[in-house]
Order: sequence, then C-alpha cells, then structure tokens
Amino acid sequence: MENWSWLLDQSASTVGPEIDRLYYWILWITGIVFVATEVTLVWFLVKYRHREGRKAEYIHGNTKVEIVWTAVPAVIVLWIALASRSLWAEIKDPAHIPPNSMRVLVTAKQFEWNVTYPGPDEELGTGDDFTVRNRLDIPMGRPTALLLQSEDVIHSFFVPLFRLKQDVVPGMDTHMWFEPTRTGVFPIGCAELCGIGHTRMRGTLTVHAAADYQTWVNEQLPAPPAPPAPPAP
Amino acid sequence: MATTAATSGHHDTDTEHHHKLGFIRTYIFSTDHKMIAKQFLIVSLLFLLLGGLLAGLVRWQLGFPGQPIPFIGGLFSDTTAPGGIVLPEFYNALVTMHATFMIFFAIMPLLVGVWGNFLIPLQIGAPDMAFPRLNTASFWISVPAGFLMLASFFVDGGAAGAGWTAYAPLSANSEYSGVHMGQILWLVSLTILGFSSITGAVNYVTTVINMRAPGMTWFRLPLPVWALFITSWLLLLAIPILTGGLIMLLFDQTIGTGFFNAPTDGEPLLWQHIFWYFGHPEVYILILPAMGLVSEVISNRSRKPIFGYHAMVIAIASIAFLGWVVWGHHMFQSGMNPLLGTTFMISTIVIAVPSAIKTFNWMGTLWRGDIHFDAPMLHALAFVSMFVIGGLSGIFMASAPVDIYIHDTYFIVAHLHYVLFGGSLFGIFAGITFWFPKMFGRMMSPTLGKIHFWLTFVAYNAVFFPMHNLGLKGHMRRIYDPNQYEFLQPLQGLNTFITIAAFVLISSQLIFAVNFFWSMYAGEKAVQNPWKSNTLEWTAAGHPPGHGNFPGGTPRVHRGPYEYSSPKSTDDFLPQIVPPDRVLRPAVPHEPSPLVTGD
Amino acid sequence: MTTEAHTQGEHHDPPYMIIFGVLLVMTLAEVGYAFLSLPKVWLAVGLCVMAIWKAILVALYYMHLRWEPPRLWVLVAVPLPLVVILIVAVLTEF
Amino acid sequence: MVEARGLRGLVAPSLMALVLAGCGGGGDEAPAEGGSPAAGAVIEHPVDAATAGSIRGTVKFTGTAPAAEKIDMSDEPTCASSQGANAVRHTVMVGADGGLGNVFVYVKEGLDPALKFPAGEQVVLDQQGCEYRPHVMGLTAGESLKVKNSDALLHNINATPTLNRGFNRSQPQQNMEFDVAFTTPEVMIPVRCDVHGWMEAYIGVTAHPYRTVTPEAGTFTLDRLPAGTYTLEAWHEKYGTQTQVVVVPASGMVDVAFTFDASMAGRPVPMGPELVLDMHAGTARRASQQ
Amino acid sequence: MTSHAHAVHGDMMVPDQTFEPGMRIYNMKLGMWVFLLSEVMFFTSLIGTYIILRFAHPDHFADPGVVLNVTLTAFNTFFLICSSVTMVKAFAAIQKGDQKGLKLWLLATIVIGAAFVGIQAVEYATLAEEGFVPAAAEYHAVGRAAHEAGAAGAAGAEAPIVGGPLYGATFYTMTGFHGAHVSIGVLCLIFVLIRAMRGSYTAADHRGVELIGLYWHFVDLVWIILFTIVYLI
Repeated sequence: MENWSWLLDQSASTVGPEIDRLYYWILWITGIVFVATEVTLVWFLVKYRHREGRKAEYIHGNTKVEIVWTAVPAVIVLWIALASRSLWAEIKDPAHIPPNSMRVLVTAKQFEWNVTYPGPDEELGTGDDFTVRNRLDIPMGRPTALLLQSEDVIHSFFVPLFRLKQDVVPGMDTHMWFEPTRTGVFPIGCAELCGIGHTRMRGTLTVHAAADYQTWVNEQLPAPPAPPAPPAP
Repeated sequence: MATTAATSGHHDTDTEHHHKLGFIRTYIFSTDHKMIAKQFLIVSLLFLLLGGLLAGLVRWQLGFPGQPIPFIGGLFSDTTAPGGIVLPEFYNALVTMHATFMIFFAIMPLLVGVWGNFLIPLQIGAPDMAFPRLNTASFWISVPAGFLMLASFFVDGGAAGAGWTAYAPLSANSEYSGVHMGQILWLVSLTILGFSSITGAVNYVTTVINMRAPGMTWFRLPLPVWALFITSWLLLLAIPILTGGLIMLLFDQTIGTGFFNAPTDGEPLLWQHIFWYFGHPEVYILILPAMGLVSEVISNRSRKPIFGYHAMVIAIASIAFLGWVVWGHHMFQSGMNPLLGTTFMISTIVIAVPSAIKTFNWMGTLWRGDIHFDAPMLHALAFVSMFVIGGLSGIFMASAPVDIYIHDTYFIVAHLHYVLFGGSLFGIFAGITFWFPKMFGRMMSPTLGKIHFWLTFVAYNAVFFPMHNLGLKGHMRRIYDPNQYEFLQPLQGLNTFITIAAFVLISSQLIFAVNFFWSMYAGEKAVQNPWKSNTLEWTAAGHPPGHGNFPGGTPRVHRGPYEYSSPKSTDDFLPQIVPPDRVLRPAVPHEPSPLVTGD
Repeated sequence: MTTEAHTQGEHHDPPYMIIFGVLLVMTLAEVGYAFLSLPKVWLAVGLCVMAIWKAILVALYYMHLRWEPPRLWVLVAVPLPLVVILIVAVLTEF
Repeated sequence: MVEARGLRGLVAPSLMALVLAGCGGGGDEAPAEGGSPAAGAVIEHPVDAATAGSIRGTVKFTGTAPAAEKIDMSDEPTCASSQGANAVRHTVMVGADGGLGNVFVYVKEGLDPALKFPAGEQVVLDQQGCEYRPHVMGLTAGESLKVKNSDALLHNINATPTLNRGFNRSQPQQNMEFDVAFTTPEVMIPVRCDVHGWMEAYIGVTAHPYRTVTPEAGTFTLDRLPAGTYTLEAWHEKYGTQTQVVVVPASGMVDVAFTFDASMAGRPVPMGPELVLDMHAGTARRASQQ
Repeated sequence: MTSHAHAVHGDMMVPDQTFEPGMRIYNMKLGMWVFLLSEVMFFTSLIGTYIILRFAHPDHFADPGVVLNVTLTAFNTFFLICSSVTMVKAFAAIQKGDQKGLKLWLLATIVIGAAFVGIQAVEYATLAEEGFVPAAAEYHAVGRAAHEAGAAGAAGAEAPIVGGPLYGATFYTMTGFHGAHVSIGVLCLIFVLIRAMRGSYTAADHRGVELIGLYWHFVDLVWIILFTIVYLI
C-alpha cells in the first residue's frame, strides 16, 4: 500500500531536502485547496439539487468576491514562484558550481553512460583519464561537477534519489553539480525517450567514503584508457 | 463595393441552397456546417477509439511486461509483437501514435471541428459558415491526413517512434531510431492536417467577426462561441509555426539538411522551442473549447446565469495570451538557459490564476442554483472536479525545482491525462449528450448515459490517479519495461492495477457507443427546446435545422445568453430572441410559443 | 492614376507611384548601405529598420490598410508581438 | 509500397482489425525480400567436381600481437556469469604459430557471374553472453540469416549496410529469433548492439559461396572452383584488406599466403560509411533503405 | 450577496437594437487578411530559424556577395516591387470600371511575377553548380567574390571555405517557400485574368482582384524582409 504514498523517498543529495521541502509546501497548499474545492462542490450539489417549486436565484456575479478569488490565488502562486527562484538558480546556474568540485565527464550514447574520470591529476583530457561504463563513483564530502555530452540523440541523466535530472543534448556541453549526503549505491536512469534501448539505458551511482574512493580509483587505473566506443550506427 | 460588402455575407451560402441536393452533396461533400460537424464527429470518434486501443496495448506491456497479448496476440507480425510479445520499437511506436491520434485526430477535431462547426453559426444566428466550401475542404483535407498516419503502421520500419513531441535528432535521423518512412509519413500527415486546421480557423474567425446576428454584441455571445473564437486564433497563429518546423524536420529526415541535427551544428533545442511555441497554445486549444461547452451546460442545468460572464471571457482571453509566453516550462530540464527558465517559471505559474477564476465561477454558478443531474451535467461537473486536480498538479511542475524531479515521470502523464481526459474528454461527452438532440433530433438514453458516466468516472480515476504516485517514486515515462530498474520493481503491482482499470475504462466506452448509435435511430424524439435553453440554436426550427438554419430570416438578439430564472419571465428561462415587450407578459402554461413546442 | 476613388471610404487617390519611387530608392539605399564597411551590428540594425519601413509602406498603401477601419488594424497587429516574443526569447538561448 | 499497404488499411472491416493489420503489415517485408532459399534448393552445383580446382592458404600475423582489449560487463550479471571477468574483444586473434583469425577471405573478381549456386544451410548469428557468435561471418546474397538471442536480456541488432537495406530491431527476451536477408553483395556489413557498446559483428555478403573466415590457425581453403584467374581478397576489421591474383588450375590446388602486421592498423577498412559526420553518406544510406 | 451587485446585467448591456455586428468588410477580404496573419507566423518560423541559427553559428554563413549574387537578386527585388505597382494599377483600373486597364495591368503583373520565379530558378541553378546545395558539408567562395578574395589567384586554386551546412539549408528553405508562394500567386493571377476576360469584375464588385492583390502584396512584403535578411546582412 505504501506505493500509494504521496511522500518522497529520502533524498541523498544536498539539494534534495530543499526540493522536497518545496514539494511538501506545494503538496500542502494544493491539498488544502483541492479538499476545500471538492467538498464545497459536493456540498453545493447536494444543497442546491433540483427540488420542485424551487427556482434558482437570479445572480450574475459579485465583483467583490471575484476580485478576492482572483487576488488570493495570484498571491499564493507568485509566492511559490519566488520561493522556487533562488533554489532553481542554485541547482541549474553554472555560476553556482562549487569551485572545489570534482570534474567528471559523462558521455551518453545509445544506450550507455560512459563516465570518464580525471584520474589522479584531477584534469580531464589528460593521459591518465579512465572511462567506466554505466557507473559513476564519487567520494563523500565533496561536490561533483558533471560535464554532460551526447554522441547521438537527446538523453536525460536522472538520479531519482538525488532529485537530479538534466537532459543531455548532442552538440551542447551541459553542466550539473551535486553533493551526496550519504554513502551507498543509487540508480541512474535515462528519462528522455532515446530509442529502442531506452528502457535499458541505466547505470549506478556509487558514493564511497573518501578513503574507499581512492582505493576504487587505484583499482581502475591499470585499466587501459578505453575511449568511449565508436558512435553507434 | 459597399453594396457588395453588405450582401456578400450570405452571397456564398445562398448559392448552396434553394435547390435539392443529391446524396453526395448532402452526406459526403456537403457544405452544410451541421453535416460537416457530424462528419467530424463520427470520424474523430473512430480515431478516439483507435487511440484508446493503442493505449490498451501500451498498458498491457506495462501491466504485464513481456507477456504475450491475450486473444489477439497472434495477429501481430514479427516486427511488432512476435507471438504477441510487444517489442520495444513497437512500444515506442504505440506511445507515439497513441498521443498523436488522441491529440491531433481525436480531441482537436472533437472540440474544434465538431463544435466549431455546429455551434458557431447556430449560436451567433448565422445561416452558415462564412466560407462553406472552404469548410468542406477543411474536413476532407483532414481525412487523408488521418489515413496517411494510419498507413505509417504498415510501412517498413513501422510507425514513428520518437514520441509525439518528435524530439530531434531522434526524429531527424533514421540512424538513431530505425524508423524512416514512418517518421516521414508522420511529418507529412501533420503538415496536411495543419492546412485543415488553418482553413477551419480562418473560417471560424471570419464567421464570428462578420456574421453575428443583429443585436449579438460581443458580450452577448454564448461562452462556447467565445472559447471557440479564441481557440481559432490560437490555431491560426500556432499551427503555421508547427508546419514550418515539421517541414524543416522533414528535410532533415529526407534530404539530409541539418536544421536540428547536431553533427551539422544544427540545434536540437531549436526544434523544442519551435515545437513548444506551437505546443503550449495547442494545450489550450485542447481545453478552452471544453471550458466553453461546460460553462454552457452548467449554467443551463443549474438554471442560473453564468457567474461573472465578463470574468469568464477575460479569463479565456488571458489564458490564451499567457499560453504564448509559457512554452519554456516544457524545457526546464532541456539545458535551456537557467535565467530563461526563471522567466518561464513565473509566467507559467501566473496562468494558474485565470484557471482558478474559471473554476470558482463555475462553482459560483452552482451556488443557489437549481441543479438538474442529467448526463450532460454529470460530465460537466466531472470536468470541473477533474480540472481542479489537473490544474493543481500543474503547479508542481510550474515550480521549476520540483519539476527537476517529476519531469518526464508518470506524474506528468497523470497531470496531462487529468487535463486532457478529465478535462477535454468529459467536456466533449457533456457537449455530445447536451446537443445530441439538436444534431440528430432524438434524446440519448439518460439511463445508459448515467451508467456510462459513472463507469467512466470511476475507472478513469482508478487509471490516472495512481500515476501520480508512480511518478513520485521516480517512474520514468515512455519506458518499455520498468522492471529493468530495481527501484521500480515494487511498483509492478500498481502498474498491473492501472492496466486492469484501463481495460475497464476502455470497455465501458462501449456503453457510450451503443447509446450514441442506438439513440440516433431509436431514441425518444426530442422536443424543440429540451433543455429550455436561451441560446439561438434551440430556437432554430428542426433537428437539425435545414440549410440556412433560420428559415424565418436571421433572428434578432435582445439579451445575453444566460438569462435563466430571470424575474422578467415566469418560466425559468428567457431566450435571447424574445423581444423585451413580450418578456413581462406572464407566460401561459401550454402556450404554444415557438420556444418549447415539440416538432 | 484614378482621379476619383469612390470605394471603401478612400478620400484621396492613393499615391501609388510615389510609394513605388520611395521603395526603389530605399532598396538601392539598402544595397549601398550593406556594402559599407560598418560593424555588423550597425549594418543589421540599419538594414532591418529600412526593411521594416518598406514593409510598412507596402502594407499601408498597396494593401490599403491606411483606408481600412481601425478594428482591422487591431486584428492585423495581433501576431506581431508573438513574432517578437518567439525570436527574442529563443535568441537569448544562444 | 506505402500506398499499397495503406490501402489495405482503408478497406479493413473494423478499426480494431485495422490496427492489427497495421501492426501486421510491417512484418511482410522481412521474408519477402531477396530470392527465397527454397527456390535455390533445386539448383545443381554448376561446377563439375572432377575438373574443379581449389585454393589453400594461410593468413599470418607478423610481430607481436596486441593485447586483447578487455570488456567491462560488470553491470550485466547475466553476461558476466557466462563470460567472467576475462571477456575480451575478438578483434585481433593470433594463433600459436602466428596465424591470424577472424579474417574474411573471398573471391572478389574473376568468377563467371552467370553461375548459380545451390543454397547452403541457413547461417545463424547468435547473441550469447553479450557477444555475437560468430564475430565475422559470410553470407550469400539473397540467402536468409537467422538472428537469435540466447541471452535472457534485451539486445538490439543494428545492421548498417551501405548497399543493402539496413535494419535496427530488438530481441527483448531469450530465444527470440528472426530471419533477414541481404539482397546485394557487400563486404562488410557492420552489426552492432547499441545496448552493449562492445558487441559487434561483421557480415560479408557475396554473390557466391567462395568465401571463408579464418580460424586462429589462419588457414583456409576454397574448394570446387572452376579453373581460371581470380582476385582473392582478405579482409580484417583492424588491418584492412589485401588482394592477390591467383590462377586456379583445372582439378589442381594453388597455395596463397597473406601476412598482416601491426603497422597496418588504422588503415581505412572498407565497411559501412562513416556515420553521422558525412552527410552524403548519411543521406545515401537512408535512400538505400527504401 | 444578492443580485444588486450586477443588477445592470439584467439584460446584458441595455439593448441597442440598431447594433449591426461585423467588421464593415466583406467576408472574403476579412478571411484573406486572417489567412495572411497565419502566413506571417509560417514565415516567422522559417525566418526565425535562420536568424537564430545564424546567431548561434556565424561561421556557417558568408558575408553578402561572397556566395550569393546580390546584383542579380537586387534586380529581382526590383521586378517584384514593379509587379506590386502593376497590381495596384490593375485594382485602381477596375475601381473605375476600366476593363482594358484591368486586363493589361493584370497581364503585366503575371509576366513580371513569372520573370521573378524564372530568375530565381536561374539563381538556384548557378548556385547549385557552384556547389551551394541544401545539404553539403561546406561551401567555397564562388566566382567574382573568390577572385576579389584573391584566394583563386592561381587557376583552379581552392577558394577559401565559407559557411557550413546550415547556410544552404536555411537559404533554400526560406527562398524556396517564398518562391512557391509567388508561383501560386501567378497561377491565381492567371485565373483572375481569365475571369477578367469574361468580364466578371465591375467597378461595383471586383472582390477577386482585391483579394489576389492583398495576397500578392503580402508576398512582396515578405520578399522585402527576406532580401534584406538573407542577401544583405
């Protein structure tokens, strides 16, 4: 039955709680409005149902009321918009990417996520980069900045528990950043229809404790720097 | 020239009448707006059925992933569903074509094609459309478009599978999708359909502006006409944008130009901008006429003037205008410039206000009314209550940060179906059940109507409400097999539940079909004005009225359309054509007034 | 040229030939201006202004908009903001 | 073609039937295309075994073979179970005595085009452990190829020929299979699975049966050739092609030797055109699909 | 809340029986204007695409005169403007009931319009021959411009590369669809001319002439914009 819940699973990124807070705010507001409206509606339907000999009242409207129920929703929704603004900028505006974040390149292709790590020198595009298929491993306690690129069509990099989603558009460099709040393994999905194998275009995001992350990197290093597979026909 | 100006309004139509027309001219290539409305009605109801069946196949794959389709599974070919097991490429085609047929070939014609044709001339007191032949053309252009779209199921590679939004490059290059001819047919078909829509829109706009009966001021127009008029403007200005985009996409797909193809520095995002610049007005094209119909039905069935007529009109207009400046909210996650995102977020969220106004006005209309629960009213009320849900769930996506999480999940699917099905479709049902007597001269069975309504209403909520929860668990839309993701596997039960409910929903439409066709021939004969309505169409003699609509000459309008329960009339309605002097005379019961007599 | 025009409320004889001359001159001006070695921005702005001016002349005189009822002006103005909105908004993207 | 099938739609009795027919329609073209093997079965082999000659040869790789490229199947447990951690690409397979495997050797020119050959038994392209088996294969134009999925997971088979009609179909479940045929001789047709980027196979389509793929030993023979002068080509996916002119004596045997070495890597390998970047190629292939 | 608030609405707007709705313009003319508005949006999508793509990828587009032949097109523009004049002259003629003038001016318009299409066809042919096609990887400076650029000093030397695939695609789409509109206009004009021969138009009723005139001037108007944006900027 918990499938019917309107609660969100516990998030695992720094922006997660903020998005969730906003979500619950909207959930409360809309929930109250919803209940109020539907209850009133049903009440009217019962109270003013047709009865013999009763005639409807001849009313064309009431300016005061109409002004009120124009102004109130306006105020509410504008408040929501303003409340969303700063958070939106914090998440999506490249200017807000923390300078100390670890840079990782994610190359999407039908139907794989090829993740290229900077290697020890923390520089992408140097000899010691290494690429891993369908898995993104990051350390705790440090923000990660992804550079998203696509080789063929539009994909969408979706990490549900991080409350992150970003389309990956071919021919465009898209940046996104996040910082985990707990270690563990989290699913990565593709949220934009990208072809036959769309349903299979998935990966895992593993958050290591800082120390374990180094060991993981060292395990990967000996592997030959395999470039992403040639563009799929 | 001044002389011609006066007469020309009727000039076109007069040539059509005054001589007996053969079967072809009466039923096939008729230039009578009422017949064209019926043609649109029948054809688009068939497409509605088709869209429903496609949805059924989609739901089967989601409810019972990888299991052969029962009964009919064997009929599918190896390239679609070998042994009844739906293939991913076929699933993509199903999702795409379900949306395409429902939006472009079912809901749009059902709202604009049917009611635009049937109601506009009748409710403004015009003998016919401004351009009857153009009207015929507009219908007969749309038919081949529909068949081209159908044909794409048959061609090599199957039907288009890039989603109804046809995001480039997936839709621009068959290397990526494996679909070539199907995509081309999709593009061509929609381009052709665009011509149909534009000719229709030109006709509606001209008719409403130029052919209103004397006394029919702008603020005496019935709300359906207002809604359809504004919708026509949206069509007129939005469809050409899409047509331009479709043509460029077609060039990408066929001769290898690079408008939206990344390898040639084309801009995939440009396609999204063009598409949604059309697409968002389109969203309102799909809901505004339904709002108009519902307003009419609610005011009539609660025997009360519409609450805040002017506010309603202004709300429609402002929704239509705001609809042009919010398209970006479909692209929050597309890598669009974040600052642009902020702008779009604010404009988007503001559009909730006029929607709220309309809802409250409908409830204000019910308040202290005299509510009759007939089938049309039930559907209209369903529209209001469901539109509330659809509208409120829209606020979640309007808030960009929340949208990050729920974008492209089933939450969106739930939202759009609450607006498109819970909104538009219930509005359409309300319209059909309300004007059926005017169209076919017989009443629909109230019993069947109510059974159909309740089954639909319950099943419909059982199908779409849980989709909110799916989305909140991160269930992406358009995925062939959710079980590929461990975190979605627990949701399989819910998916199966939805699928079963979906089959109930689809099959309960049979009741409507039966009611529709049975009543057409065997239904109880309708009286002149069964709903005791004020608007002009009910005063036009005949079901439906003959050519020219108003044999006695165009009626003169003396008041607004929603004068129900007016103290000036002892009856609870006061038609627009009743001259003021007659109004105060107490109406004698059984008086054979031209308004409420039988045929 | 027509000496007396009795249709659709035209009071004066539309100066068709004058407009024709203006259009020609402006076209030549455009071509000349386009090959001046000015910064791209100035070229673009100047040329657009001239083009739009020409377009307005055609609409006003050749399409007789000038002698049409004002409500038609309103009608015709409807799509113009939409055109601007689309192009400007999308330009900020790139 | 479109219209023809569209018409079937028009006359379909009910919409339901129409949808199904529609879904059915797509299928007809697969078996329909190319000459049917059944017809070929009745043909006698045109070459008299008594007077026929044959070619025997070896393909060698000189120098040290590059290390096989490992494949990371970690996120496909199904495959990893069958392959283990030692899954590698079968690009360069060098045998113990320096033989080079997976080389496609075939008679390129010199054969009388009038000759018609009986159909061999159907060839199978199997997907097993997230690999195509075989990695390189030959096929006679018009003969049907069975594509099979032995894995219990989704594969898609994306064949991108230049001259033939390409296809991109999927097999979401175990033991699914379908038949396809290529109508025109073409060397080579690359086949890929986009879900598993490492999966690739190459199909050489010839007009005749005189073709073979070398094992790791690098040896090959082409039997029952009519006496004459032929151009023989050896194709390798990484080291490109080499040709030799051989004279086959009546009822005799001729020896041929090809040698490849690491320096040949990076040569243009005749194959489906470069994708995406070359618009002309792109359009050309799309045209060929209809 | 009773009806007093909106009592005035009792009869929505106190009736003025003299009210005659409408635009004071006959249907066909109004319809033509409305249709032209949708045409505005159609060309917006094409021209807008050009502006945006050019703004996003200036390197794909050449300066005026480098690839396109401005002189030729300037003459073509001149023709189109002339055809507009002949069109209004035809209209003015029939307003006075001058049948002969109507036919002559219509004929002139048709001839000039056809000439415009012909010249455009020639332009396309030359451009295609010089390698400027809708879908090509790159274009070379052609003819005179190449010489001025001094790049083609030695015979057969490669002219410098100017522009990319987007240039040809946008150019042919925009001008092509405008050319199609002109051609349709010419056909309609021929139809109108035939009716004029039959004397179907009078000083009192010459709607056909006015309608085709509106369409024709609109096409001219679009060309004025196109010429500036495509050839001169």
